[in-house]
Amino acid sequence: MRLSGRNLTCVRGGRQVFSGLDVSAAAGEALAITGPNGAGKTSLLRVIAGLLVPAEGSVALEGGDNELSLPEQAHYLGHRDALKPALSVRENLSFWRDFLGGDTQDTQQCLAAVALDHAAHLPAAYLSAGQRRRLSIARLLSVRRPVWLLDEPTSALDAAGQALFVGLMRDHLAGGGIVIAATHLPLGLDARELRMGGTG
Amino acid sequence: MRLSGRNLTCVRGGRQVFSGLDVSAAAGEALAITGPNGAGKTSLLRVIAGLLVPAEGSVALEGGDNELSLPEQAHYLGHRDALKPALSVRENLSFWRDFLGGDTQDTQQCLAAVALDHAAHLPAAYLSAGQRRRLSIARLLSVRRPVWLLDEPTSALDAAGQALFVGLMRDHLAGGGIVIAATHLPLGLDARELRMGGTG
Amino acid sequence: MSLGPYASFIVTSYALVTAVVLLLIVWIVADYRRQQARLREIEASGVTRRSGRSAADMR
Amino acid sequence: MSALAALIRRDIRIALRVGGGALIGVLFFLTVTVLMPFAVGPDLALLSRLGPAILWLGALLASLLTLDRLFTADHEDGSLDLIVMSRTPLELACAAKALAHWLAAGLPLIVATPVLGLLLNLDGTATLAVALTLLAGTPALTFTGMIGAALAVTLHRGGLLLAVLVLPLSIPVLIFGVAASQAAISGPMSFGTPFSILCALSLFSLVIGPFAAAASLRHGLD
Amino acid sequence: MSALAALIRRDIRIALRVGGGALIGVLFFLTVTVLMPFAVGPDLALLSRLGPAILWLGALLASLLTLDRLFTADHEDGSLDLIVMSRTPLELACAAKALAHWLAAGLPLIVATPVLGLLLNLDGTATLAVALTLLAGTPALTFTGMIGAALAVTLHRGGLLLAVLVLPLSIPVLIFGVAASQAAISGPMSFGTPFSILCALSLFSLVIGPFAAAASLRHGLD
Amino acid sequence: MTLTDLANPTRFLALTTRILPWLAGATAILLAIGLYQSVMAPDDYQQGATVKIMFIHVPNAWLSMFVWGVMSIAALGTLVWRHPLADVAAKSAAPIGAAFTFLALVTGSLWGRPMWGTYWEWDARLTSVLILFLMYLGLMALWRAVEDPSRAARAAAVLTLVGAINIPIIKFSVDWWNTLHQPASVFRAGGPTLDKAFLWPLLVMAIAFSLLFITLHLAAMRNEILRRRVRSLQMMQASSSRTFSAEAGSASCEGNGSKEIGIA
Ligand code: HEM
Ligand SMILES: Nc1ncnc2c1ncn2[C@@H]1O[C@H](COP(=O)(O)OP(=O)(O)OP(=O)(O)O)[C@@H](O)[C@H]1O
Ligand SMILES: Nc1ncnc2c1ncn2[C@@H]1O[C@H](COP(=O)(O)OP(=O)(O)OP(=O)(O)O)[C@@H](O)[C@H]1O
Ligand SMILES: [Mg+2]
Ligand SMILES: [Mg+2]
Repeated sequence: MRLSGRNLTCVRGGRQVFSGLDVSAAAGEALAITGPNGAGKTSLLRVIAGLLVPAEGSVALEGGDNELSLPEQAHYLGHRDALKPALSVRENLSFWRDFLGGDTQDTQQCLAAVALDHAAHLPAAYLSAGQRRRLSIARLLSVRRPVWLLDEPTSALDAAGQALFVGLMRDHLAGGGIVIAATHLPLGLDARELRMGGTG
Repeated sequence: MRLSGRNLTCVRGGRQVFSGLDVSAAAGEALAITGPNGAGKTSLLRVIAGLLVPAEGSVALEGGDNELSLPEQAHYLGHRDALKPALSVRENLSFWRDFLGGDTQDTQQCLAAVALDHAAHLPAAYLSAGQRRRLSIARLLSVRRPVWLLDEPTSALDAAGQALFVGLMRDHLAGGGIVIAATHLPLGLDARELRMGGTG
Repeated sequence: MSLGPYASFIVTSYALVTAVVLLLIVWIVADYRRQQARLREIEASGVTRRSGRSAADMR
Repeated sequence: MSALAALIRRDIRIALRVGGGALIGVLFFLTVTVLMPFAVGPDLALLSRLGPAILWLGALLASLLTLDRLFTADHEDGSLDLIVMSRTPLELACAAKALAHWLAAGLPLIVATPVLGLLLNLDGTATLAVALTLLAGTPALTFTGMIGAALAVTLHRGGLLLAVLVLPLSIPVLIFGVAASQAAISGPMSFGTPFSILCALSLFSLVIGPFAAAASLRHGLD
Repeated sequence: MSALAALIRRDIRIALRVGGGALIGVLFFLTVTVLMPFAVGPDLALLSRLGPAILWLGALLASLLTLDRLFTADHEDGSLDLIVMSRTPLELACAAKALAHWLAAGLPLIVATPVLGLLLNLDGTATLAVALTLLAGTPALTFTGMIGAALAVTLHRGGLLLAVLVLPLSIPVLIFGVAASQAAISGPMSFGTPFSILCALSLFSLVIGPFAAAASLRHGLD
Repeated sequence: MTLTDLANPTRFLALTTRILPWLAGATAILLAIGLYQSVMAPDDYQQGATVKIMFIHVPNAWLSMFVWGVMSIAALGTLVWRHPLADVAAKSAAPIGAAFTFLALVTGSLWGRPMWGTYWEWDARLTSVLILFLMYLGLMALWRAVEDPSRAARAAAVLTLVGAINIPIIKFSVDWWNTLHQPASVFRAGGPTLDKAFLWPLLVMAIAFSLLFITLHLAAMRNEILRRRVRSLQMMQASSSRTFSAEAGSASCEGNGSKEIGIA
């Protein structure tokens, strides 16, 4: 399995963010996208996730499920955490599990994996910033998707949370998954680096 | 000038987050609040900012302006960045400058200090995560307030941005200001640490 | 030529159509002049556009 | 299928829990109805003649009021990104969201109709006719309104602009809804003709709405 | 003072940019008015009798459609925290926000009234009367609605019931507004009585609104 | 000159500049002939001289629908082929269409007063045209309200296609519901029923107004292309005059704003 995008150009708000960019990542490989603020890391992730249409070029997953498009085989973890404050932690998670569908895991186990099981009944409005982020991470676990697209995944996590998350990424990679993460901090595992900006 | 809170207890959503906590910081001093996710760092900052009413105890600024309450002499930089997507970067900043009032600085200079001057005319909706954070930081500069309450201020900033922000904090401290920051990462300057959670 | 008892209606409608069409024309011509002037102004200030690009890479 | 069921369940749950949405709609409906007797004066015959029109107007405006944020809330918290990426076709997801909205905000209006009918001096048959036309017609309001809600997200605009864009589309529904109820109450015309046109409009919008909304979401997200 | 001016300027600017501006308000009103004859039927005499009610309903809806998020938007992006912390008294800030809303959403409607009067077959005096009552009454709609908007921010703390209690507050305004315009047009009653009640309601809400809103924001933030 | 050549804005501009004078001339001549014929046309035995209003009412009414049709095709171009020239065509057609619709409404009302005894009646034909007018205004508001032209284009395209449903409703409203308005007498199954003395001036006026629309539309499209060119040049100006600090995203430095239709 191999994710590859060729000659990608992205235009936002009438301005060109990047052009002629190639990305690729093989199964079991982690790719860290780095670069200064405004370089286009988030934009690139959104192009891969199919949320932005590139002005040129295209991305595809070779060797994945042929019936499904790349976005359908990917998890996207963005800045906005897709949680409804009115619903409880468990309700939030099990909604996404049911809605995303496919190969699902037990909700309670996923919550335990991010150390949120004690808060399962709390409304999501009551969560602290780091707890929200943990809940988003639990979503990655609740449904198996080969490609993880992560936008600054460790922000707001404490040291224990970061260690825990590195463990989860390792497991995912060991299972043949792909991780593409935009980050300003070291990812904490071996990753190829794609540096944006600076050069152009 | 000295900020001090005694015997603070905070109850949120019917659960006690912390109790019997003392905080204090003198002029020119930085206080780093650390602790695991959900320990109550954000809650403590909001208590100091007057946005949460503590169940017990109180916080005050001794030696500040006697006519003004502590919140009126403080800047609060939270996770949510108080920007309006429909307004341009400059409009956002100059609104807060005019609204917060007091001892104000030139907008263009503040933007230059966070390296956002080239984007002054862009709508805030077009900013990347790090650029938004820089704009929030510019707000701290645009109006002089002795107390800065910062909640994970460096998240989303790139390396250059973090260095720049450390410089700004140093300047503020050198001018006799107080910095209280909740953070998971080292602040990058000499700071007393208040560790929350773990024990209670 | 007599227009009968409803002459005012007929004349008004013809006049209105003329007025609106003239307005459209004036607006479009004025708009053209304005855009041309702005273009000249900008190009005088040194910004030039790259030319010779094909239709394919235009979008 | 279960994905759609999950989406519907979630949206209804949120609507009921945070309240706002559904209840404000019913309240607005009530306000419109209560106001009319004051406008028209104490002429009971006239009031009952205007009854269906008033109820329909109230329903239209109430759905406009609540529909506005159908997609905006999901956009702001990032849920919409995940919905667009999911394996569920976006058209179906849009339809599910509209259905949930109708169940939470449209159905209560219909349930409230008999009570309001009393206020407007409508007799049993008239109330029944209005309720029936509302049942057949409000889905059309929701599903055309959904187009506006989707445009709101892609334009970063809300409120009045949308109302302006969407209202013209819902005028035919209003015409036939009122015509059918009038026919049932007094009219020389038959109830069947306008009612079947109303149903046709609803079916039509059930098809057009999700496609137009999905198209505008697909092309407009960024 | 300049802080309040800045707040008003910002809110108007956002409203004009996001909602699309005064033009959109007028367009919205136009569409709502155009809806009426469809619902009521093409009876001009009846239309002009219903005219004031229709215009008042349009005004209520236009203010509800946008008022709803008066504070929620500021709460969600964190601006409200800063406003609460600022040196400007919260009551004044609330009043400024409401004023800005009225200027952006209420005033255009009043300016548009003469045009709509024509469509609804109202004569000169009637149009003037409606415009006058709208001028006197819409501030009350805005300032009572503001209380609901403030409660909406704290909704998840169980304030739903209160929010439901607020909308009915605007019903008296509506009733006296319509009554006054009716009186001016046809009624046996005098224009003065309901109009002065309307003004009293407006003044009252100008005082109560900001205090209630500020109180609920102060206690509801967390 | 192939279709792809036409799609290139620069070629389009050149072509437009070349043919606009001819088009304008043809429009003027046909309008003159049509007006002369309308003035000379005999009075109707029923309607008297007011039948002269027909010669301007009907072309405007036809065009009001035709322009929406043009915009619908442009909308398909925007959504399916993502073609920027289609955006331009759709945007510049809206005000012209709105003007024609307005004229159809006003001349219709002015005709209605002597014929039906009222300026306005809420019947299906009249109201559906009014809705068309409102939708034109809504579209124009949308174009104005949204800063980013390509975003506005996509939203407007969806709305235009949805609104296209209104066109058959206008056309057939007279058959579906009994209205005051008379049914079609020119474009109908079984040939026109109109007298030759009225048919000819009407057809000439219709062609003249169609030419008028084409002329105005091409000119407005040219303006719009220029406007976008100005906009992107301004953005380039703004970005080239700024000094990029190392961390301020030099990735976006190259070719800012260049991917707009204006730069070609
Ligand atoms: C505001 C009022 C009116 C509006 C909005 C209106 C609208 C229209 C429209 C949209 C058409 C084109 C329909 C088609 O192609 O089938 C049309 C055609 C026509 N209208 Fe009107 N109309 C109005 C008033 C009148 C009045 C008062 C008369 C005359 C008594 C009239 C006479 C005609 C005629 C003769 C045609 C040509 C029908 C044909 O030959 O196909 N209209 N009108
Ligand atoms: N709005 C709220 N209502 C009720 N309880 C809340 C609310 N926000 C947070 N809490 C609870 O208060 C506790 C402390 O939250 P707080 O946000 O202060 O943590 P934090 O130390 O800032 O954590 P993080 O490192 O994740 O930001 C948590 O257990 C959380 O569940
Ligand atoms: N919604 C948008 N509309 C238009 N332009 C945008 C939009 N979002 C971002 N941009 C612009 O695109 C460029 C890249 O933004 P992006 O969010 O991809 O940066 P990033 O690398 O993720 O930065 P950060 O490290 O700050 O998160 C920026 O210059 C930004 O101004
Ligand atoms: Mg980013
Ligand atoms: Mg926190």
